[in-house]
Amino acid sequence: MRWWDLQRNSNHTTIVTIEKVIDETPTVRTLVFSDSIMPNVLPGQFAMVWIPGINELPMSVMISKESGKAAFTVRKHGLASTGLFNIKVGEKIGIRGPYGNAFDIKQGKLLLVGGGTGLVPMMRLLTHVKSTDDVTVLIGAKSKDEVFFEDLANDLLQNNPHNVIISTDDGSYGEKGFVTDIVEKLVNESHFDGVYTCGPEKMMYKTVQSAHSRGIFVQASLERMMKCGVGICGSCCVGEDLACKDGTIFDGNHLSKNNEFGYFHRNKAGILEDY
Amino acid sequence: MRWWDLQRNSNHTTIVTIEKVIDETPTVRTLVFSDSIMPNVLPGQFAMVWIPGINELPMSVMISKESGKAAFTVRKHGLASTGLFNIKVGEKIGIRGPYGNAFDIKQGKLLLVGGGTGLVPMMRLLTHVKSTDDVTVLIGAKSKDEVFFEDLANDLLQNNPHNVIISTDDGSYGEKGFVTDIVEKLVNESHFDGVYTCGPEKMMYKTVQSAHSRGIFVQASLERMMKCGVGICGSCCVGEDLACKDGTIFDGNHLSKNNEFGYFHRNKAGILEDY
Amino acid sequence: MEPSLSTSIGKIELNSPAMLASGILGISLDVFNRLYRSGAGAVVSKSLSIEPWEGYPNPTIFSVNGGGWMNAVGLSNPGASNFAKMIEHNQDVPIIVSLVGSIPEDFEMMIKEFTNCNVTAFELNLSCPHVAKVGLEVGDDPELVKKIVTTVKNSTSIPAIAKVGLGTTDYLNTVKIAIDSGIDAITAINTVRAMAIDVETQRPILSNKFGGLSGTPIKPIALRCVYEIASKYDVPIIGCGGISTWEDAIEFFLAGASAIQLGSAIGDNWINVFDDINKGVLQYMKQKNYSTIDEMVGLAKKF
Amino acid sequence: MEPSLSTSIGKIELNSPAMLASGILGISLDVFNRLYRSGAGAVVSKSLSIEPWEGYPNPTIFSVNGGGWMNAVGLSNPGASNFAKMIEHNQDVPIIVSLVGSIPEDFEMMIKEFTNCNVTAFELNLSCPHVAKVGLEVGDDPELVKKIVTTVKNSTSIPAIAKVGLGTTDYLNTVKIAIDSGIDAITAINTVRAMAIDVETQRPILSNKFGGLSGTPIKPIALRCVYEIASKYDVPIIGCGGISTWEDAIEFFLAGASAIQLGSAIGDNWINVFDDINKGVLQYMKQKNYSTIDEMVGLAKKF
Ligand SMILES: Cc1cc2nc3c(=O)[nH]c(=O)nc-3n(C[C@H](O)[C@H](O)[C@H](O)COP(=O)(O)OP(=O)(O)OC[C@H]3O[C@@H](n4cnc5c(N)ncnc54)[C@H](O)[C@@H]3O)c2cc1C
Ligand SMILES: Cc1cc2nc3c(=O)[nH]c(=O)nc-3n(C[C@H](O)[C@H](O)[C@H](O)COP(=O)(O)OP(=O)(O)OC[C@H]3O[C@@H](n4cnc5c(N)ncnc54)[C@H](O)[C@@H]3O)c2cc1C
Ligand SMILES: Cc1cc2nc3c(=O)[nH]c(=O)nc-3n(C[C@H](O)[C@H](O)[C@H](O)COP(=O)(O)O)c2cc1C
Ligand SMILES: Cc1cc2nc3c(=O)[nH]c(=O)nc-3n(C[C@H](O)[C@H](O)[C@H](O)COP(=O)(O)O)c2cc1C
Ligand code: FES
Ligand code: FES
Repeated sequence: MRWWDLQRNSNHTTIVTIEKVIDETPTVRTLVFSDSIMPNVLPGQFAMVWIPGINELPMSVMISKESGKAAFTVRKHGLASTGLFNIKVGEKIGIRGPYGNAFDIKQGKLLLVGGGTGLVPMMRLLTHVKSTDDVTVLIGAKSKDEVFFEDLANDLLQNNPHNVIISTDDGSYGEKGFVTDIVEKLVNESHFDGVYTCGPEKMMYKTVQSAHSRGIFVQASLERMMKCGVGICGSCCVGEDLACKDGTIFDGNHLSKNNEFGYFHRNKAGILEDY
Repeated sequence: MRWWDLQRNSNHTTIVTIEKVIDETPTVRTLVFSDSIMPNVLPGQFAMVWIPGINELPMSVMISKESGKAAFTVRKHGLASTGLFNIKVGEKIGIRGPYGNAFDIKQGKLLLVGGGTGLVPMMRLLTHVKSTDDVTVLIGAKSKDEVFFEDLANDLLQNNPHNVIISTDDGSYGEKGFVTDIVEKLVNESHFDGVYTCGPEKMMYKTVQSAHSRGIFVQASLERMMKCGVGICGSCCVGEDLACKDGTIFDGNHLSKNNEFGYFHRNKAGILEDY
Repeated sequence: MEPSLSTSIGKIELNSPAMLASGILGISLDVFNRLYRSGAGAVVSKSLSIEPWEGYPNPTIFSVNGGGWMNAVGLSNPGASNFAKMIEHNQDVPIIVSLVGSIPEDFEMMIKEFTNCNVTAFELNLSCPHVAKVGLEVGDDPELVKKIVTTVKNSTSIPAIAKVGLGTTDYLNTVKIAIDSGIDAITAINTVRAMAIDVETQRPILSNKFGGLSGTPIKPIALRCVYEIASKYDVPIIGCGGISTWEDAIEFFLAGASAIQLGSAIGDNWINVFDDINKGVLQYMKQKNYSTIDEMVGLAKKF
Repeated sequence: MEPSLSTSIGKIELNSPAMLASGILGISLDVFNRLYRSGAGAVVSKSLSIEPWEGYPNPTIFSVNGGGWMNAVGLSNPGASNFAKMIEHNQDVPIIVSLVGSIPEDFEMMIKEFTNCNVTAFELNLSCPHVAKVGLEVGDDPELVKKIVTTVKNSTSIPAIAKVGLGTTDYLNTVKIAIDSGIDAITAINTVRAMAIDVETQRPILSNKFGGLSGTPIKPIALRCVYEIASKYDVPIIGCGGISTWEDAIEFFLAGASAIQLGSAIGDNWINVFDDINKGVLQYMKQKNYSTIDEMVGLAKKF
């Protein structure tokens, strides 16, 4: 009897084939694949994604409209993410996971704040809200051509009282200004039962501050350098927490006591660097 | 997830403590112990028994009257079996298994032919007969003080039509003569639906011949040098069969085509020797 | 076209790449025939010595919690001459005769015994991790390896394979010396020296205390050895160590092995493992469009 | 009387025998504190070099089908001086600082960085199986081992531990040289050089191709090393390799280890593994009537 005959070893790479590539913006693509496990991960969970010959990266697991499928939505950035960005239909990548905990989804009036590919876990979160929830989605981007998932968010919320707000730094689309200013405004104006955020750390930091200081339940999904994804290598530590294992999702209460959140992260050598 | 957390690894030694020692004859003892698996093995199955510091031997798993307990009935012979024979109450031995296949128990008129510790699997077989079965047990021994399990057999069969026959080579108890002569007589006199035998190979060989030549279903449990018990080392081979894995129980049909059964066995070096 | 499972390890040609490893079920011709019918490309005998050996007292084999097997059988074997007599009438089965000895003359003498036998190859066991004076003590001695291989090559025209393992010297050096002395192929690897202690009785479980670890735990180690040998030398390789599925077999081909040996997998999955692996390999070959095993051998080396 | 979990490894005194192995979660003081609170007797840092190292690109770690982990992190670390700064304010945690280098002067320089730190011991990593020029290439060079240990012992009064592993020479020889050069204790063993190939893409999975195998597969190998060292030399030993349960811990004590290190078990069972092992060991000690760990150390050697 061998246990790996009974179930897939989630810490060993499984190869999947990219079946569809969707251009979201000039620098962001969604790669769709079939798999038995990834379509059903919890909102907030991620996978380690192997781009053979290039690198292996943590990626939030994106939803797909087709059942039995999941996706990754990647922004091309450095060598590794550009490698993934360039994967073509029919090519293979490796995946392991899912890893990390999930958002604790409250009921009532919810606020989701996402920036860039931080929107990925937000989209999956939207598939878990109750139809009675009143959901505000706040999408931040630098400029108009970096906005994506607006239609998807509206689509997923079609049966809910909802509001999808876009803000761009340069005002080329939606509201002008930093997304965190809008967060501050929103939480000032009305009570939220839950605030969820994923994106650039400074954005998350301010969002958590705005909500937590008002006693609103808030959760952020942290991004850190991740090598193993399973709590072995230590590269993802944030204070005494390991982002991959204790998180990636932490609530405001916990984060407010963490001295590194919002200020420091560690580089590939493990050296603390300012954000 | 580790599979050995889920179930006991039957190929790894588990330590048990001897709780009771029963003297069956001056050279045969039954050692009783508690265990979660051994009390429920199938009739014919054996265990590898580790006598720490001495050796590890194949032993048929003996029944115990107490639930949750099993036993080994050992005849002191060479170093290893004498080591086991000398184990005292409170001392520990290691067991792994159960190994081997089980008797295919027919219904109707059954004949069990056992010699020496070959009676052990016969006793467990008796616990599996239907109350409508008419069971004859034939116990062979050299002399009176080597007879054991007679009372036990009668006891186990108290609700069956039954007959327990003892034969001793020297006639000091029961019928005088070789057990195989009585077998020949019995199968001549009446029809049996199944014949089962375990004991000295010459005895089994003749018993199988007597029954098989008359078209009677017959099974014998073969003893061979066993080192691994699991089909790795090859030391237990009988022709193309591995006694530990394909057997120990074979039926007359199969055995009648085997050129080694009844004539040869292999010693510890693997050399064929005459019986 | 149907892909073919046949493979050549240098001059050795087999119908299937999966053979029985030495020491597993390897003492009887009837069993060899059965394994051959079950899909084994060849069978390697138990390692034979000049005199019969009883081996160590039991316990000699058990499975390790967490995977794999531990053994210290102590090279029990009927002796070369008894074994040779037994396989005299072998016609069908490709038998590879494994030999142990401590001096070149041992090997020479034993090879003579097989003059009238149908033997596919000799495998020189230079790597048993738990028997003194033969096995690793030999493999770890470069001069001795050289002499043994030279003697063997001078004694017979039948191909000779050196079986290496992890000892106290660099096994790659042993491989090099064997190649330089004319060896035809390398089998890598033998079991890895290991131990288990029973916490209840507080004593080593094996009667010999130390034994060899085999099965799934050593697969990644064996695979790297095959890859290292294939990357460094141009010699046919037989991969051995923890192989139990067709994926494992493919990994070893990709690393550079032209054939594989199965030992512990038989304890885990019994002898249908040959057929299972053959079927899986064929399926893979179809899917990847290979017609011969050879096309796959060493493909992972380019990375 | 309640048995005590405290143990001494030569001059090193710990409250619990189970420590964190090097390279596991070992880069942040906050995490060290957390592990200490979870029951670790000490934490060993990631192996530090003079300069910060980024390590190899991913994939660097994955689990092997069949058990255990494979890694080729490439000794990524923030560098000795950054690390020293980080632990300057350490008060509570027994920290063992692991060091890698290729010449004696490397170690001397790094040790100086820790002058103002509360360091329990230095562990010299002579055995990383997948980084050239440091690790095993050092451990396999007897002259270098001698010079490094001598230099370290001359540089500091803090105890020094040599971490050995299976390389291309006899690790027992490395142990002997380390002892003769004044080492205070031995950690055995590091990961075992290994490899995995993905059959779909036909390439080695680790970016570095070769890596180190850790976890349950190597436990029987590590245990025999501890037993071999304990049988041959009179030196305090820290057992490491595949330990994940209290039974494993006891096996290592019986074989001759005074303490143990846990690495892969944290990947398998997370950090409560320290507490689980401590509790199990205590339970065993009660049942067998031991009051100290020391009473168990090496008991299996008498067989
Ligand atoms: C839990 C998690 C989920 C993520 N989900 C997504 C997603 O859905 N889509 C997406 O595009 N990106 C996602 N990322 C970020 C992604 O993993 C990469 O960090 C990013 O794509 C840049 O990688 P690069 O190597 O191309 O850039 P590089 O130029 O090599 O590095 C740029 C910076 O990216 C960060 N980085 C690089 N490698 C890693 C790594 N292995 N782990 C974490 N950070 C790293 C470092 O801060 C580095 O300085 C996620 C990260 C985490 C931790
Ligand atoms: C499946 C099976 C069930 C058995 N059940 C019982 C039982 O219930 N009670 C009992 O007393 N005996 C049983 N035996 C026999 C027992 O295993 C020993 O063979 C016997 O006790 C003599 O062992 P020894 O080592 O003391 O004698 P030795 O003097 O060492 O050997 C005497 C002969 O016993 C045989 N023998 C020794 N070791 C082994 C071994 N490891 N495997 C098989 N045969 C061996 C050999 O033929 C040997 O020549 C069984 C054997 C087998 C194969
Ligand atoms: C019980 C047993 C006995 C073995 N005897 C021998 C032997 O006699 N000669 C030899 O070269 N290898 C011997 N080996 C080693 C195997 O041939 C093989 O190299 C090793 O088990 C690794 O392969 P595996 O993981 O498939 O078992 C033996 C292995 C086992 C488990
Ligand atoms: C991801 C990872 C990184 C490691 N890094 C180091 C290291 O930097 N220095 C070192 O001496 N050992 C290192 N090791 C080896 C471990 O300390 C330990 O010796 C080995 O993993 C065996 O123990 P285990 O089976 O409990 O994991 C590392 C192991 C792993 C899995
Ligand atoms: S990524 Fe390795 S511990 Fe989190
Ligand atoms: S006892 Fe080993 S194969 Fe049967």
